[in-house]
Amino acid sequence: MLGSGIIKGLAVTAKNFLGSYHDPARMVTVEYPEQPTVLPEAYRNFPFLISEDAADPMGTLRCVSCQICEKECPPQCIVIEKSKDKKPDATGKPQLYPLTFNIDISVCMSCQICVEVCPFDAIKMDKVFEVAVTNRFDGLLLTRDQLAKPNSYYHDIHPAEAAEVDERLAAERKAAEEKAKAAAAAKAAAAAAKATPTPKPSDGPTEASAKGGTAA
Amino acid sequence: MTAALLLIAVLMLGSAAAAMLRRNLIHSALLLVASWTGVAAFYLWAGAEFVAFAQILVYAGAVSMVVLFAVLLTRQSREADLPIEPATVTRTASAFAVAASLAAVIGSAVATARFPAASAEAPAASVKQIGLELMAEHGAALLIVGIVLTVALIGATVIASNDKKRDPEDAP
Amino acid sequence: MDTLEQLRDRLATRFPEAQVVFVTNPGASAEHSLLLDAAHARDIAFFLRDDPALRLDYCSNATGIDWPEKEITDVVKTSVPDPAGGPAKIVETKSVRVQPGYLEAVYHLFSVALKHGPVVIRLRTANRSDAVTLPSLTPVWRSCDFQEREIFDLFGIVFAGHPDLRRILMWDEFKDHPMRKDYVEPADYEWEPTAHDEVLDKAKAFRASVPSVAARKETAS
Amino acid sequence: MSAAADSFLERAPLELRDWAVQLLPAPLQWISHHLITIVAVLAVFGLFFAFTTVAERKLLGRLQNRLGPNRAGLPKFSILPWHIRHKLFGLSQPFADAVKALTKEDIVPAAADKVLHFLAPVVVVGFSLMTFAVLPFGRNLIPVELDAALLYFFAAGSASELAIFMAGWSSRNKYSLLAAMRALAQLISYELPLILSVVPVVLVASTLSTSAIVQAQGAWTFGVLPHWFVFTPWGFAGFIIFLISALAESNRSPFDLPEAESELVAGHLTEYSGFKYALFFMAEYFGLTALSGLGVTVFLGGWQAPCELLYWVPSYLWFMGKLILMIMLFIWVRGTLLRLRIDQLTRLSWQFLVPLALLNVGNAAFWALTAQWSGPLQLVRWAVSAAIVIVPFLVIGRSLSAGYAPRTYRYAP
Amino acid sequence: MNSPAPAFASVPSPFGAPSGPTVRAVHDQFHGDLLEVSMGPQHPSTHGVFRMIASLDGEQIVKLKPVFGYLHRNHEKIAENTSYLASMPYTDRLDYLCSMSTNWAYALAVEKLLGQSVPDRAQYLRVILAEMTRIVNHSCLVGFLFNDLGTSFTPLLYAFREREKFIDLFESLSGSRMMCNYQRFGGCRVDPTPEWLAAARTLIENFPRFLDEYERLLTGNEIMLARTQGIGRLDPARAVNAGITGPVLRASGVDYDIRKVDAYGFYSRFDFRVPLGDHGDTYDRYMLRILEMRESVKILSQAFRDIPAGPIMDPKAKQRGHRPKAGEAYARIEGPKGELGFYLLSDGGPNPYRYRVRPPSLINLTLLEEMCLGHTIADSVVILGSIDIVLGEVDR
Repeated sequence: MLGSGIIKGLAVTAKNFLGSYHDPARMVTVEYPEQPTVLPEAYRNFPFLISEDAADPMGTLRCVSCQICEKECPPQCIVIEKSKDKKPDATGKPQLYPLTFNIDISVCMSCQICVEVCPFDAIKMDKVFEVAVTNRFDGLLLTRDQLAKPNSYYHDIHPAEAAEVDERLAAERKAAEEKAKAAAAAKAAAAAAKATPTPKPSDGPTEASAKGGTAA
Repeated sequence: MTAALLLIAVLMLGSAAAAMLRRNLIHSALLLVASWTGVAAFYLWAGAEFVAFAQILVYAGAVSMVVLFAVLLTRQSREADLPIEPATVTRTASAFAVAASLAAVIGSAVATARFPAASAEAPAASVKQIGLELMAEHGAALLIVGIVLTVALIGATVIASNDKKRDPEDAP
Repeated sequence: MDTLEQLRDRLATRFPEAQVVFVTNPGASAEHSLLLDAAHARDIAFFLRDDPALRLDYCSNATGIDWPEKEITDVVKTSVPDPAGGPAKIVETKSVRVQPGYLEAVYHLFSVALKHGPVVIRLRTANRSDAVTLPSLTPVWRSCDFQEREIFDLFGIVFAGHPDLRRILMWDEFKDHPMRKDYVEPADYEWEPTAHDEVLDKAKAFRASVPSVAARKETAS
Repeated sequence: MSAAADSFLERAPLELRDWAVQLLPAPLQWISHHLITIVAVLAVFGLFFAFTTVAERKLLGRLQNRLGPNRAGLPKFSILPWHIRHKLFGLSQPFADAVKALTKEDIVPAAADKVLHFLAPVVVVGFSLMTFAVLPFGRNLIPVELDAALLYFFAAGSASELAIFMAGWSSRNKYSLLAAMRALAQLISYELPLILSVVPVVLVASTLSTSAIVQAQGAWTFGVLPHWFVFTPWGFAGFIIFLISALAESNRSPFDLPEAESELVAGHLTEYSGFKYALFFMAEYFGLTALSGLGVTVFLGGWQAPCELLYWVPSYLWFMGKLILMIMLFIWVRGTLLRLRIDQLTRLSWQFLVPLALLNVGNAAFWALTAQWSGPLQLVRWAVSAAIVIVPFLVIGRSLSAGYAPRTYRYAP
Repeated sequence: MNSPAPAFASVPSPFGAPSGPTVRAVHDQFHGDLLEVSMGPQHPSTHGVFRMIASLDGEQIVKLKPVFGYLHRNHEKIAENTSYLASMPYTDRLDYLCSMSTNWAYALAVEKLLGQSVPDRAQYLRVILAEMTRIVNHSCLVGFLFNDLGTSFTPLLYAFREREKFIDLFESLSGSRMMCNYQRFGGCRVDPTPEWLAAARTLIENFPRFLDEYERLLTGNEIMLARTQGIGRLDPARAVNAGITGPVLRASGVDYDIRKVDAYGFYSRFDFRVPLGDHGDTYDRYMLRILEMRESVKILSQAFRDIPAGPIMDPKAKQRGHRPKAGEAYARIEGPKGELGFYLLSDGGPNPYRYRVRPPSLINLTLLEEMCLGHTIADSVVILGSIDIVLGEVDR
């Protein structure tokens, strides 16, 4: 019957009209400024640098400016300048640190390849998307101090991921300490072995120490 | 009431004259429409509502469209190519002859006609009476006019349709 | 469908005077290809499409590759007998020869009727400068129409017999062919949002050279 | 109609006017009497237009599972303390639109025909407002009591075609001329079924005056079933044809070809901006309101109450209620249906609507002649009348939609 | 129906002419005065910066030349100057509606070049995400098609309401709604959590209800039948010769679906049917998309039922610094728009020596003129909509 298709169509829109009043699945508008948008945990926007403690962000940056991310970044929007001197990092080992670390977020396409290739978990993806600035040239070039954010902030925005990263780092640190302890123990044992023959006559120690040296 | 009548007459005749004088064909067509509405206003002044509305509906609504479509589809609407020949002696003479004969005919008709006394109230003819009158007495005339119009329309479309000689082979 | 070698032999018998060369693909995918000579390419293409056993009626992909000149130093090890009767010495003579560059068009052919896999054919131009014409395969497979226009636009291979050979992506007045290896980017870096290092140098160089931009620079700063 | 119907609310508007008129000296009374009516009609339908635009956007929004405009509140310095928190559901959107339309720059193309370009919106708004003069809003609330009211309505309505042509021609732009030609073809081919669908009502009510037509629909059977023309077979068919033609006359949804953005951008309105564009926009809505007002008057019993018990409700509320329902129907159709192509649109009119409308006139003639049948003959009368409507609908419908049918699909082996 | 367009020796090629008025009168010896209208590149119904120069005889189209290149950024040159991994995020921007399936096509090509194997769970994930992308793309297309037909956004917003749910799943898995950058060479980047899989399963279960509601709204609609049946008819033999692939080809009745022909990934493990049309017009193309969405739902429910546990990344696969041996590879998948192919030629270096994308959108436009000849301008908009092009892929 001519027109039956049209009437069925009208019925569908009527159902949606009524549905939009009571069925939440049919009313999809989120009134943004009043109701905040719910972002999933894995949401990623522009990168940021992790610093160990919030008190002194510049001092305790995890980044050791190895510049892998600068090479791997597809649109080449990261610029790093190495420091001349070294500074002890979280595990106490002296490491380089970046003098300047600029990300040009007008070029960055937040593809998180830098996060993937960073061996030190120093750079992670942020969840902020209200990044409007008034000046297009300098406003969108984020420098080191704008990028650095404490590890606690990382725990706020990506809880599961942050926990897993910290766990891994702790495990690595523990493994590194054990290795260091084992190496120290071995050195101590070798030193002890070297120290025990000293009560022998005085001429003995010269060859022993030579032999001990090689044994360590 | 004569002031209103004067105003309507001036409007009607003025727009008709302007329609003839304008070089732009579209402007003259629209001024023609204005003069037809002037006629309708005259009917309204005379109290014949039915005829006035019929006049607007038929003339201002439909016939004006036919005129405008004709002007556009025959592509003569641009001012540039309107050929105005110089007014030679024979042409002005024949114009005056035609005007004189026309004036004579209208003058005799007006002179012999018997106007009812101006003061008599216009007969309040209701629509029902007009309908009955039309159908009963003038039914035949109405039908003939209908047939003539249809034949004219069909003739027009037949003429118009094959003036665009399309090659048969590339009909899509 | 038989293997590529059998296909090459059939082509050799079918078109005795055409040179059909078997190009091996060293990669893991082992998709070898047949290099056809330009003269007989279109007849072979018609044969590939209409042969009942093959029926390669669908040319999926047509693309160009640019092979510029290359110096190849091939090392020839010749053992020179030692006149004093000692062990023969291996003498390496390095001879540097220049492999002439050429432009190549690669076509991946499939069969929709018989649903069998890719047959890859290659056509090569004589050189990269003046003799860059190849026979167009659009009359055989209409799908090469836009793709050959793109190869002409980005690589510069002129396809003889193409119904409508114009640039497809770049604008008509554009002179160079961008996908060639020796393509030099135009230096109109008049505007770069946040230029840094070599892009910054280019921008500065450009700004200095163009008076209008330079003038605007003074007024702005 | 019992005399007790004239409750205070019913007579209030008329008494207000008479009280205001007799305040003035005698010679001015005739003028002020009509002036007040005109001002009242303009005010009511001006606001009605404003809130129709908002209603359309909110209703369309709800049809599409989203909220309509809800940001425009009253200006901040308003006296209402709770306004800051409360956004008035976007009801002040039309005033914001009006201000925007007024302040927008009005660009007239250089090559345009200035006089015609200016005259087109004036003519279209003028004529579409004149159509309100004959609509009976209440029991005796009718601006002008005309004997040939319906004929007046269609005469005023047909002049808007002239304005569309003037707009299309004077913009000197090929797109707008092409679109104006299309719009004219559409309007002319749908004026015929529009008038033909009203002819049966005139035939049965044997009068052209709208208030008489509404009187003819006054009675109720068993106190509940109103004698509106829409509840008769030929009336229902006429109403459907009237709806389709009204949609086409006011350039709305399935027939909004002139403003089809996917083809000719904004049709004959391309070269209009600022207040002139707002005038065209307003004229379209006035045309829509006038046509649905006529539909309510002719088919849905004007200001008649649906049943005897609700007779005490003031009559103009019934008219407004039905008018709002009709406009919501138009908006609902706009939210659902696709657009017809120009040749399908004209074919639908000439090959489907006009024949059915002509048959409907025959049907109404049969209905009028067999008015005095009673008892079992009443059923025969209804059956024959219904047959005259349904059978041609099915026959012509099948020929119209020949070759178009949903298909079943096979799957690869 | 569509006779070959007569040669227009006398009509000057419009492209040479400077960008004059978008509408100009053109004389041609067969049809007298033609109105040459340029639709695009800024036109509300050409799905992006695509331009059609149509010569009109009254309402009918006599000649139609598409013009591309407005969104050309030479994606292939960029890919040849960056590493294999760095090109992966760029493939999201090719066909920005189906980034997951484009990623898979690129990953497939590099794996074929490297000879890299992929664990089972990753294969299942790839099939799941490709089919979800197909549903996202088809619902997008069906929505926009009705926008071209003139509805005031209603079907588009219904389709987008459903598409939004899928895109939220992509966002919670890969981090971004449309630029997922999710596949890697040898597997996937992130392992979906059980909650994600459960949410996806429930979404798939009640997706057919949306399809039924959509079909009730539109498929039987008389105006829709009148506007799309018999419009833009495509002859099967010409379609195959013109390299048209995907739903547009199958709507003309040619049984060629690369998921069945190549059986790449784990498609051979799922049983699904390939719908075919008989008339090859716009209505068939629309219905094909709806039926393909129903088939994708079938595949997805099977995939969710028996997705195995296990690693999502081949342990031997390296993250960066790929230097494949010299050689070439051409891999192709059945993308939502047709056959999407990647042709990679490596000379042993870190960057591909030749990187070529076979764009289904561009090649499906080959016969646009033949399909539009004889129809009116309103139909050409619908025909273009039914071919489903995305300018990011057409212009690369």
